[in-house]
Amino acid sequence: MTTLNELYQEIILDHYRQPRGRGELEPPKITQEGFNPSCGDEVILDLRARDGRIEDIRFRGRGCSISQASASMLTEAMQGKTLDEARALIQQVLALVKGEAEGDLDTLGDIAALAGVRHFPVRVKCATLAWHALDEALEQLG
Amino acid sequence: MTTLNELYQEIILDHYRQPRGRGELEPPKITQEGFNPSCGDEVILDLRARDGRIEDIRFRGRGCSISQASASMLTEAMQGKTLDEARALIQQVLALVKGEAEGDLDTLGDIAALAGVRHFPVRVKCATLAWHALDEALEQLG
Amino acid sequence: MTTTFTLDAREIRRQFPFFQPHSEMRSVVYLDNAATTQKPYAVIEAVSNFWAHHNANVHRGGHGAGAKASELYEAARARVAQFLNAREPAEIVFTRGTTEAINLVASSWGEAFVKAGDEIIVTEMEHHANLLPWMRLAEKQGAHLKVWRITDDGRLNLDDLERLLTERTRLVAVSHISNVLGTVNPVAAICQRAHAAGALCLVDAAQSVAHLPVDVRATDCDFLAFSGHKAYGPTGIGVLYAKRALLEATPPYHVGGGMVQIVRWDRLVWAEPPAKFEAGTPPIGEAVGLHAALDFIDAIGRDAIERYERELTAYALERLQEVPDLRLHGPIPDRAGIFAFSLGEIHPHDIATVLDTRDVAIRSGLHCAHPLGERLGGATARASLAIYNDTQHIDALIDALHEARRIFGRV
Amino acid sequence: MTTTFTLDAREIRRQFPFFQPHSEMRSVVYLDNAATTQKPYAVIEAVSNFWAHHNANVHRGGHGAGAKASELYEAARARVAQFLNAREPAEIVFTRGTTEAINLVASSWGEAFVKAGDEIIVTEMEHHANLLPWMRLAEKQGAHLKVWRITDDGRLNLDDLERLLTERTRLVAVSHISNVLGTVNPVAAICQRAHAAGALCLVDAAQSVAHLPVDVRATDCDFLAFSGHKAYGPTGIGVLYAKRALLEATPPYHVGGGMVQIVRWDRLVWAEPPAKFEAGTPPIGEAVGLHAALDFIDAIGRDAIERYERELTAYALERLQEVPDLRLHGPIPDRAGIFAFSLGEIHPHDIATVLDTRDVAIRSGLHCAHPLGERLGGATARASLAIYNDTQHIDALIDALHEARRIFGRV
Ligand SMILES: Cc1ncc(COP(=O)(O)O)c(C=O)c1O
Ligand SMILES: Cc1ncc(COP(=O)(O)O)c(C=O)c1O
Repeated sequence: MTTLNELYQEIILDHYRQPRGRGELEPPKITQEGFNPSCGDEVILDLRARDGRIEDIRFRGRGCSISQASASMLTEAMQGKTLDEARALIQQVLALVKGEAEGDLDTLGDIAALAGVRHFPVRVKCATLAWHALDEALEQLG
Repeated sequence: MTTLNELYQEIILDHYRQPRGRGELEPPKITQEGFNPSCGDEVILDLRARDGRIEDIRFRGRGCSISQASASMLTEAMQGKTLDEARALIQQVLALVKGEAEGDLDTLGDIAALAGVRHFPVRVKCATLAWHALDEALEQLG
Repeated sequence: MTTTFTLDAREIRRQFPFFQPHSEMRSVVYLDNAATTQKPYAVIEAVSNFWAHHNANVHRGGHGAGAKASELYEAARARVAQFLNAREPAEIVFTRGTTEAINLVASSWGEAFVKAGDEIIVTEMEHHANLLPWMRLAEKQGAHLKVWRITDDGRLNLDDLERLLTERTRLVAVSHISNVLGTVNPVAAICQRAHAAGALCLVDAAQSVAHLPVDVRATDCDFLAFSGHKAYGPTGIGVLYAKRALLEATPPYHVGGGMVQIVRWDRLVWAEPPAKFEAGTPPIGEAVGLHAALDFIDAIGRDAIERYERELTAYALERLQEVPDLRLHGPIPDRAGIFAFSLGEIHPHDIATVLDTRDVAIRSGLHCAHPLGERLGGATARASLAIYNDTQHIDALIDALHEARRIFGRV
Repeated sequence: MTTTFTLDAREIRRQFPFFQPHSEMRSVVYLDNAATTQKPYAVIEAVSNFWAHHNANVHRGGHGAGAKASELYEAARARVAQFLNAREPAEIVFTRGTTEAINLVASSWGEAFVKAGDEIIVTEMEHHANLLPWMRLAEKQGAHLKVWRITDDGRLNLDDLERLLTERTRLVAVSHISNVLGTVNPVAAICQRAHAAGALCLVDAAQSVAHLPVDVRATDCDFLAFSGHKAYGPTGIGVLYAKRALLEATPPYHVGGGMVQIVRWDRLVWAEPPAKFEAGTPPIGEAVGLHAALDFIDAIGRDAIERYERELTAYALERLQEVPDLRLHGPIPDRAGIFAFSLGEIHPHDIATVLDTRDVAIRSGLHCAHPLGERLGGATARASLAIYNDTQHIDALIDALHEARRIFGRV
């Protein structure tokens, strides 16, 4: 597999073409924007939490295949997660795209495809945009 | 003659130790200050002109041997000169210290000793301080 | 396609370590020249040589080494003055780059001369460097920022300028060449209209000095700024040209050593320009490098550079138009060698990454010109030329664009 | 005289082209290190190597070369943070030098946080770089500049500071080492007193970073500034350290590309620090050079440097005191290796020239500290040490001073 094919795996392009979790939530919700000024990538997360769990999560935005596919995967993976599970997953993904991943990738499902980003330092910001935004949103939840 | 002896010729040290033309004039007069901020050299010229001639000229100030000797020589040389002669002499001296002198140095008298400065680029400003000040003073005379 | 070229870029590349067989970069097709150019040996060696053999601080006399460093620094200033056809070296102020030069003007000249209710005109195509300083100044002073919109093909219309200019207009700020659209703006005509209305004109020449002759007297601009690193020189140095009388009237910017004559607790007397605007130890080694860079440019000749880059631009335009779904921004065909484009629905970031894996270096994003980016519909991919590029580089770009279309075919 | 030295300066000199047999400068006894230091091969080569092999612009992604340049640039920032023992790289802002760093603080922090009636304390020994920005700020804001006078032996007395500090004091600006007197100021104690009074403290470390360990956390200073070129690095780069919270609260300085997140005609959102303070293309090659310079320093070790320079200073003090009519300014014996002196009635400019003809490079004048110069009675001659100097250099200085006395004997 060339590094380019590893970056643009079919599963990534699929999430890019047919994003899951695209949309907005009705209030009550937490909204968090992620923005990459140099390229204009934008991800806006809408999040509703209840009883220490993510009840629903959606994203809007525009940007490259990596940032949008990554946001799509995030919404899919986060549905129903406890806040602690969510935080742990964020850390796992951040490590993954920087090539510092340890442990079992199989549990990650589609998200494991983001590992291809590790060969492309300039794209790490794209892949992590949504995840950093979620991290900030969770901080609002305390 | 080493370049150092050429710079610090006996005649220069003599003007430094026993400056001619040191002092102030009573008004009416033109006063012009010359100042070198990096080393603190200072020359203040007092000048009285009448009928297109320099009637009297004095200097005050403090600074290195070159700047003070040069001012001393200036006052000596300028007494009684017409304004045109003064301007011509200024140009001749500026050329001399930059090593661009042409023609007969003998007519310059003591001033010819300033030629030693041409080997010391960092000292050219010292040697020309009084002469630039006089140049500006003459501009005030129109 | 048969184009004849008036210059052999391979010859030029020999002068650059970047393109040598032993270089880690030798295989890179470098088309990001609007961001920064590569550096010829002559520049790198001039700087190394300065550090090794002539290094000293300037202006604060005492010893021969210091005198030599001062001489080299002032020779660089004189060289820039000659390069721009300024009246005298004192019209040249060394800064860190274009950004600092324009900040200097907006802060020091602007806060002294732009009052509440006054107007400043900027164009819609400006880089942030020639935009944010004016936005901030307008807000600080209560002045109005008026935006000179571009036409749909990315040009400026002089009639629009006439409608914007009023007796309250203090300054028109315009780039000579747009860093996105490649538009070459008619700066002499703009200065003339500005002057007729009693306004000054600042030209951002960051994208032009290395690519065509720039003559501040013929243009009659009041201020002009450029960066060394976009003109084959080092980072850390740029130039502000300003008419002497303006420099005299403008208060200092940074304050500190070297820009002051007398400092007493109760009294300050500034030095004369340009020293007045160069507080602290200046970029000495960088000035020496810039000097060498200007020598490099003039050794080829700015007319020759302009001609060759025009030929290569024509070739690039033709080949880019072959790529299906490629939408090129900016005027055609009359433009400089900067090509911002989009490719179907493929995001520019993805284009750049595909190209990068094929060793074609371009840039993607908003190119520090967000308002223009909004107007163009978001991020774009951008390829930009310099004197060492040739048709092979364009061909590699085109091949890689086809590859991107293959990968993202179904997007 | 028998002194034992803990370091062999000849070994160090081998690392500098300036001191090599083929150098045009080889015979120069360079004692003007407070103005600027010479550059080791490692620094010159790191910079050349960057230009030749890694040159690209930073931060504005798109290709691998740009990613590499960004990596090197941020690695330099991390290295500076570690060198100063900052909490994180984001506390390090790259500037052109000390002067720009202090101007940044005075303009951006100062105009936001210093109000009419507030007070700023500067010491009488400050360099213009740490004086003029505060004079200007005080005038602009209607604040009061209070001068912390020095003692007759060139020290600062902490009790005097206590008397100056009030609840209106916003900042104390002080140099770590005086560039004229060689005084090493007790900056940690000064910061502590300032903080106790509710004021901040800025340390001008231009003369200290290359000569003794500087630790911003141990000192607990709020701002600290230094220049690369006085620490074996290139010109065109300097550092502002500031506590994170201060950088966040402080408005931007230069505005332009790279320091902004969102630019709409009606809305600006700044980037986070340190990017917020680094508008435009930064000094990239220079940052790489500074990184190498800090590596050079730490390879010798700052404790070892401090110790050796203290030994050499002791030797120099002893030998200077042998010269009849020599009057040394500043504290004795506890001081750094910077020696400002006068010699009978011989003007410092004349001293420097005599020394220059004997290839001893020192400086004469007011050393960009005019108020201090007035206090000392005018211009002085100044010799200043670095790690490559040794007793031979001091001996050459002393011989040349005797020569100056012979020439000007009867003055
Ligand atoms: C104590 C001190 N502060 C500030 C400066 C200014 O440094 P720079 O000229 O590199 O900005 C100097 C050097 O001249 C200095 O000695
Ligand atoms: C048109 C234009 N103006 C200004 C700049 C800013 O130049 P610098 O980053 O060298 O200050 C650039 C380059 O980025 C530019 O393209």
